[in-house]
Amino acid sequence: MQHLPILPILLPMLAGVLMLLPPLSNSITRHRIFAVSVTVILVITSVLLLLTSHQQGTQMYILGGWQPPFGIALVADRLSTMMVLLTSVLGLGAQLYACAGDDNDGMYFHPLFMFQIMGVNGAFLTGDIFNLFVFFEVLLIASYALLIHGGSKQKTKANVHYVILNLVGSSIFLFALGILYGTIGSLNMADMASKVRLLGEHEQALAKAGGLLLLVVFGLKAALLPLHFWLPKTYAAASAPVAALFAIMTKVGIYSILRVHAVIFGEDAGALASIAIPWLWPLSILTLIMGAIGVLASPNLRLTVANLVIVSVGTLMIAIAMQRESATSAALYYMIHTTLVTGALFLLADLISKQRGKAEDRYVIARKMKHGKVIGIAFFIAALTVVGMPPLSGFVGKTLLLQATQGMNEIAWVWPTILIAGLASLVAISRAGTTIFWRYAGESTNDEPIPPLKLIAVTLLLSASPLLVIFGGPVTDFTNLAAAQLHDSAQSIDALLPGGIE
Amino acid sequence: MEAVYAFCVGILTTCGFFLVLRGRTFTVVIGLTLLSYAVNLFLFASGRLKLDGAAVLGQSTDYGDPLPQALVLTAIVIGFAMTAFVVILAMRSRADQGNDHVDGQIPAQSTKATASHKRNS
Amino acid sequence: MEFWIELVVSVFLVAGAIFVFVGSLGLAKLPDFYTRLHAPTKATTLGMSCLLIASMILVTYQQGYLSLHELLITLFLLITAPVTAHMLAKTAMHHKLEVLDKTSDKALPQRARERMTPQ
Amino acid sequence: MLSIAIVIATTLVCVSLVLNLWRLFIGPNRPDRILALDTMYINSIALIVLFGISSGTTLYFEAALLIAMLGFVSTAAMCKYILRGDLIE
Amino acid sequence: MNLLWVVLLPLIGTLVPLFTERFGRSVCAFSVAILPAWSLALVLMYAGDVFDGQAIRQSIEWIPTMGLDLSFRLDGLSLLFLLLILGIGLLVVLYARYYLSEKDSMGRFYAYLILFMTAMVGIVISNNLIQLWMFWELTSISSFLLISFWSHKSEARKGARMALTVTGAGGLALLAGLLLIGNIVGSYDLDTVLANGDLIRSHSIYPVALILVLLGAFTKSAQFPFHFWLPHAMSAPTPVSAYLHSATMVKAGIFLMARFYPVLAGTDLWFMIVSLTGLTTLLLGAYIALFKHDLKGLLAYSTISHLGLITLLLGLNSDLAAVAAVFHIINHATFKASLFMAAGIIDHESGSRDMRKLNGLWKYMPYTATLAIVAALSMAGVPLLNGFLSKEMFFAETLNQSMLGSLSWIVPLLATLGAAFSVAYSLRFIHDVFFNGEPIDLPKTPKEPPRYMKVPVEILVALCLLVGVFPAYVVGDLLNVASLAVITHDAPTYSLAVWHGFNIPLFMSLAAMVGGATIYYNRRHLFQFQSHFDEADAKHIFEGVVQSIVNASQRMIKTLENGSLQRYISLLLLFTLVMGALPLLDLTQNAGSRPQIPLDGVALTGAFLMILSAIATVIWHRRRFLALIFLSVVGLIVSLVFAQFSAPDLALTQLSVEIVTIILLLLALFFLPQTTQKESSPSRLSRDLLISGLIGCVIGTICFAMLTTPLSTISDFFLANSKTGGGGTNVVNVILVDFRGFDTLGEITVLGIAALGIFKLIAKMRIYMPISDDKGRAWSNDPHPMMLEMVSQSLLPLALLVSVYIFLRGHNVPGGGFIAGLITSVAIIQQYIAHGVKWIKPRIHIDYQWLIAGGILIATATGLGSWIFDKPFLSTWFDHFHLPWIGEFELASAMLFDLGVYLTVVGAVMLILANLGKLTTSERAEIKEND
Amino acid sequence: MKTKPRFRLLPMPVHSLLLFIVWLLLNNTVAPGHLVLAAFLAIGIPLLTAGMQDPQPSFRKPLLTIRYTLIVIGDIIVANFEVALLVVGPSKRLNPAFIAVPLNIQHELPITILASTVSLTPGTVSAEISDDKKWLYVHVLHLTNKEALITLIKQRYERPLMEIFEC
Ligand code: NA
Ligand code: NA
Repeated sequence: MQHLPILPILLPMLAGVLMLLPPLSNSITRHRIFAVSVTVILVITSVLLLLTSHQQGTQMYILGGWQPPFGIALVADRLSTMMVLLTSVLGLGAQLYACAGDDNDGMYFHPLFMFQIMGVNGAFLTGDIFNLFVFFEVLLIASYALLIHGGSKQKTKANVHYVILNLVGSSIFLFALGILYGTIGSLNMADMASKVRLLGEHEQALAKAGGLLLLVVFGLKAALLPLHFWLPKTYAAASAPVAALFAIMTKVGIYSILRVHAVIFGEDAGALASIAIPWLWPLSILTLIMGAIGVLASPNLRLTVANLVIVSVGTLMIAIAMQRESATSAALYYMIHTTLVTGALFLLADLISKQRGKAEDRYVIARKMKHGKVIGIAFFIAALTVVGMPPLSGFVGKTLLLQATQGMNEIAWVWPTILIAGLASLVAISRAGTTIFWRYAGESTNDEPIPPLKLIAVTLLLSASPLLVIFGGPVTDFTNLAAAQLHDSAQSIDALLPGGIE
Repeated sequence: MEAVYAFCVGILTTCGFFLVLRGRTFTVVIGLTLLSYAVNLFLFASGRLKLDGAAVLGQSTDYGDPLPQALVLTAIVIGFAMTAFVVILAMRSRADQGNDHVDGQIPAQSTKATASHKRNS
Repeated sequence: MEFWIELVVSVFLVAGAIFVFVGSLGLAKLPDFYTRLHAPTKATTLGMSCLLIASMILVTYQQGYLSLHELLITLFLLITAPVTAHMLAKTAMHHKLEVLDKTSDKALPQRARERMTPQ
Repeated sequence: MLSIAIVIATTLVCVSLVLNLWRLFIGPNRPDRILALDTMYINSIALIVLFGISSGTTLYFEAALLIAMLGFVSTAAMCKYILRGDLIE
Repeated sequence: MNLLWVVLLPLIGTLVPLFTERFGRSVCAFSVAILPAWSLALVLMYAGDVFDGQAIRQSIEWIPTMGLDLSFRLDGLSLLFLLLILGIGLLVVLYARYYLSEKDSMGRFYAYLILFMTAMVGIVISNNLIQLWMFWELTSISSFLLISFWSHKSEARKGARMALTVTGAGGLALLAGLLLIGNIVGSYDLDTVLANGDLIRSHSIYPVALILVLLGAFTKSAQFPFHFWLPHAMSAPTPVSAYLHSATMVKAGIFLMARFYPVLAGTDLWFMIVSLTGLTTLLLGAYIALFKHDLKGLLAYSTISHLGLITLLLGLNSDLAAVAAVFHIINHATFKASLFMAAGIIDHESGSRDMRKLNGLWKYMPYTATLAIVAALSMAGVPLLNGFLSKEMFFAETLNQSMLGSLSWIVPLLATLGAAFSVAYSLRFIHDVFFNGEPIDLPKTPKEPPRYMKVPVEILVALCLLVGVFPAYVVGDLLNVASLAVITHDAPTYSLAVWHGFNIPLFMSLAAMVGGATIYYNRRHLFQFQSHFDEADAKHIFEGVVQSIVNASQRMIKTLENGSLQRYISLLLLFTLVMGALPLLDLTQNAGSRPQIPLDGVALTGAFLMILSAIATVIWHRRRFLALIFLSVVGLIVSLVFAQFSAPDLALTQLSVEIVTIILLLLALFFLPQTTQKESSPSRLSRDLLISGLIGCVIGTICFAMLTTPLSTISDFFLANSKTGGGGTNVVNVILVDFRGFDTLGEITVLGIAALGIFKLIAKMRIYMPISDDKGRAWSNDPHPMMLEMVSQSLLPLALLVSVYIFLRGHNVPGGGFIAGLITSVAIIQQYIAHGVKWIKPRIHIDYQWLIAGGILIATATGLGSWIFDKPFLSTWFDHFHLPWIGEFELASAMLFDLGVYLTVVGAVMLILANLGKLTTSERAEIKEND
Repeated sequence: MKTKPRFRLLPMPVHSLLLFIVWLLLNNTVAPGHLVLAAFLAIGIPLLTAGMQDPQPSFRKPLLTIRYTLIVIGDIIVANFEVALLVVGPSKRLNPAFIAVPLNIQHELPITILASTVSLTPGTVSAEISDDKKWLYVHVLHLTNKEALITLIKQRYERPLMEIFEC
């Protein structure tokens, strides 16, 4: 059990590697069985890790036995373990869906999928900022490769934009890391947090530039305005299971902002406290607005969902900008909800596409869907969740967030934006749903049944929504504690430097 | 020395970003490569410059900071992997779209711009 | 350091550097590609050899053991330089680069280009 | 004396490098430029060897060896590119 | 938790019809009724306590963080509404059994209907603001499903969407309002809120909260100007209309105002907004209703008008008015539900709802006609019917207000006018349908409906009569307790009697009757007058507005997200520039206190070469091969820089990566255009130059500031522990394979994944292979120059030897697995270049994919090995051994790790380059993918 | 022509020797440990790469080989001085030329060695070898006597090579 914190990284990695070797390498069936088993184990591991860190406190994993701040340490606190569990569950859903056939549209789907999960989990767990960069690259390169899975002009085109932008982003990441190491002299995030408040004036200005450049980098990953342009087309072009998995990608950016700007440049960082916040406020609100406009403008379901991702990014960023425990807690709840439901929606969009012939998922009149009822019910649930209608999870997340704003001056901006964006989503989604499911000309020609695996996958992801409401009490208790842990610098810094330095 | 070093980093950054802003995949790749040079030099600089101080024990008395070197090494390798991918992606894009513009199509204005250039020259 | 050793090393160093320089000078000033091709391929081999010999002597003297590994670089250069020159000449002929007017038998490169016999 | 020799040698090599760059700039043809680049590789070896001598360390020997090996590959590849377009066929 | 069951039973009931549908329509309808009836029984069990003046409360904690509890409260107001919702609901269930045709999915219909019932029940018994809101939104959702029940009809879809949008928007406003109230009070518990009326009314945020809550109420209750959605919701099946628009959905808004009456009412603001809105709605609805030819349209606007009436009453800030409002809620529910049902019967039996076609139905369905006429007379406010009683009270209250100061006399006048119109449209309903000649072109010959379809109407009409004649006995108690819940203290004396003597309200009633009759008699003139106005169809306007918003969004997105990567990058860079530059403004001077290294000639030359080459790359970037050459110069200088500043490992790595990159770029360039056309305008070029130049300045400045600032880092630890803890003297290498081995593991994984991804890219590639170079020259006829072949062959063993050398020494002096791997790869690539794929294929039998996987596996396994010794992942082990004659040597687990690195690098580079090379040959990677 | 014998353990003996020496050179040592390692690599690497070698005539005359090497080294030194003077001097004096040297050796490796030798020695660069391997095209920096040069190349370099490779 002592090795539990590293398993969410090692398991998918080894699984990915083993699938490249015989006897697994040449059979898609073996890939499927193996990959799904590993992901199930991963989910179990993540649950165990979450429980361990929840009950026994933050778990540190000191790689190579080199104590922080010198070596690399994994930090499994409530926040990171929650994100890991979220990734695993989302991964399982996407993977099950893929196993119904999409994984065979190209090579290496399952290994790449595993590597992607490895990268994401690594980014969540690491306590070292350069290691964070490395895991960013792991998840990025895997996403580049996954994005072209299935192959089409659109995919190639979207990938060119996605890859180039992210390469520029990675360069900026390295510039920022150079600055931070060059001023703070350390890479362990807890250690950096403890040192950043002691910097001299000269170093402060530099470190500030470094911190703000990181905001650019993470903002790009998170799709924060004006760096969000890549997202809609990229997500819309990706094959369904990949797009579903990508739902976690923006969250990595958000998570990193949370880690870096709430811990290193948190409220206790002296002159460098909260450097990103003045920027986050307007940008997050604008992101939300942009996302809502995008949702209204989308001509097909995939783009709608992609723009809903931007909406969720804006919402989450607003919560982060608030810099208070209640807001962070709300953000965490919202993050679980939005990740799973957008994942499910990407899968649904694909199911719908495949039922409607040439019309795919565009909002135009088409032939009647053969399995409209089943898909319709799933879509209805997902739609309610995503626009924040009760009794599903969206409303809890949104309400928590609105509640967290109370007493702040920004309420005058935040509430209208969030509420109106919600209305825009409602309008767009209701138009989308009524057109797709209720407007048709002629009967279905498609007799292909929906693979049960695909329905299971969608159900798995969607079931999170009611569960999050029914067990809203325990879940919010957990997110409250996670947020408290994150905002408590004594816990998140000093506790992670055993023996301390100096 | 530091000033010259920083100046070079600045120039490389400028050239890299300028090329990244161009419209053709290959040029962008060249720009990214230049940029990665700038990045690596910059990251290396975070350990400060040191002459005759290779971080090999017993070879000198005053060592340079080995950590940024290790970081740069990692960055170089990752950069190489990324460059490799983007180069092939550029080829794939050309194969799929029939042109090598980053947007997959040659924008209408630019053909006009070319025409006007031709007329001018 | 013993004067003689220092002297020998210095001579080798300067000689080597001069050859290196001459190679590059030839590259810069000779009139056509084929003539330019001669300069670096030759001068640099000897130039490099001199420098490496200087290094060998010096290291051997300073470290107290026979240091011959510099020979390896020379070996590599000697093996590869002619191929490089050959490949470059091929490209030049392939591109039908202009040959200095007074070159005799200007027709030969055309034959060589196609790897045919001279007539 | 040695230090003077090193300075002279280094200067000559540096001038050589600048001359190479000159050729690189003026070309006029691709083979000229490849040739200039190849010469630059070799002059860099010279520079590294001189650098090793002046700083009294053998740590840079491998760098010189590597340039010798890899520079050749690079030049050969470029020539092959001009001749056949396709490097690996 | 019995109150929970009041909600839970119908909620479970939602699923019942889905299962019982198959057993036939009657069974289905009956089974559907069971659970709501049970729920109603539960409510009635509590009725006694409620009539005693108690409010019953029950609650379970749910999500404490958001103040959401499962919390129920049964007081008079709730009781009244529950009786209406469940009672009328059950009648509607019965009615719908006969209304729905065989084609309609009965299970689905009942499921939606009961879901809706659940939502309404939830609203009225919630004792928690957020819970209340949950159920509130649930009514919007379920009504959306009900309205769009016939989803194949365009107007059903549009009507449903409109209702959803308007009520949804109102719901969001309500949420905000409720949250504000909760924030003022510090609790979302309704009891607490209701006990803090003064606190709320005196709070500075009260106006905002009030307006938000009222927005919710007004949209739901179709108050002007949000009334437009209601008539379009009539595309729902008539049972739905009967239910939603008489007793439930639209009353939810009224309920909300009544519920919050104790905390929100009583201020001038409340008075102004609520009463004026009510008055306007009352008049507007009554007026428009007269002109509707559709039966349900008439009833819909009538509903709007009556809702306006109730709103107006609630707005008057008087206890008696509130009582009147509550009373009218009951009355309206009964007569309007029966009218809708009657309209449904007419529609069902005659096939039309158009009053221009429907004439003289008295002859065909006298019984139904009688029921409908009684209900319509109640709507008109004719004495001895319940509508008369509450209208009397209403008239009395209009006289008893001073809302418009000295102009207040207008209000009773307008009220009378509204009532007159109400009489007129009621008359029209009676005369135009049941008399007025013979039917015109009806699809069916009208007849009486099935027996049990009339039962619900009978019951409701009977209620109208009973209440109308014996008000005090029938509803007196209920009205009392309900009013108590609204005004929170005992109601002032009022008299529920048919006859109050000759007074002004009676006169007003008479005036309304006469006026109404006159209006109806002269309707032709009015119709003619009205026909001058184009009838604005709210549906079209609404759809038009939504469409134009969508169009505007699309234009905006198209302009912003124009698909130009260059724009996206520019934005990214501008953002970067701002982020990087602003902090520098705080920097008073660039140079820090760290002593600088003096400049020397070599460095200057290097800088000169690097800068010029970089600029040359830019200048000649359109001539791609040339750019590539200059790029390699820059790369070469960069490695020299690393060498100069004491980083031999970096120099080696940079060099080897450089070469492989160049080869890769050359391989790719073959398939790409050799030159780029001039396509950027000068202004564009200067803009880009400005952006990149500024960023260059920022980065350069930061770099200089950083270089000149003293720094102490964690690196002393590495220097101190490299030999003793990591077993190597090359600290950089020890960091890579030991201190930060995890980074390296990630790094080789990246490399491996990149290779897989590239293989994926290549496998599907359809490439265009130029037959001549960019100048049109045919390719040389010598694919494999002999000299190159010979020399490459002989160099291979030598190169491998060198890579072994570099590999083995890495831990102690510059070198290591990565560089060794690259050297090996380059040596093999050189063979590919020299000999071609055909020659290599039979000679190398390595699956590069396995090499990658094996490499990563070895490296990981090395890390896992430490688990055996109960140490964390990647803990290294090393020891020195002594063998006789051979001497001392060191073995370290780090070397195994490095071997993994080596294999991965070779595998990855070869997988990429070899497969790329093979593209043009018959050996190209098998296309396993379906294109 | 005789292709070299295929020993199972030592497929490329010359290479093995070279590798053994080079390893020791690289490490600047003759320590026993390195001798073992060198031997191991000298055997191991050729075993790995033997497949990657085209069959070639093998060296027969080690002494002759050494002599040939020394001659070439001497010529390289001389050549460099000559060329240096030509380069430094005015370009007008140059008298460049292309010549075609007829070849007698027909095997790839010896031809390669010959061509390399020509390139490394006085004022000549091997530009191309004809497809039938019967002509070596050489560019001469400063040609004074064409026939003499051809004879020189054939006598001084080609003949010893033919002897060495016995072909
Ligand atoms: Na090829
Ligand atoms: Na009529």
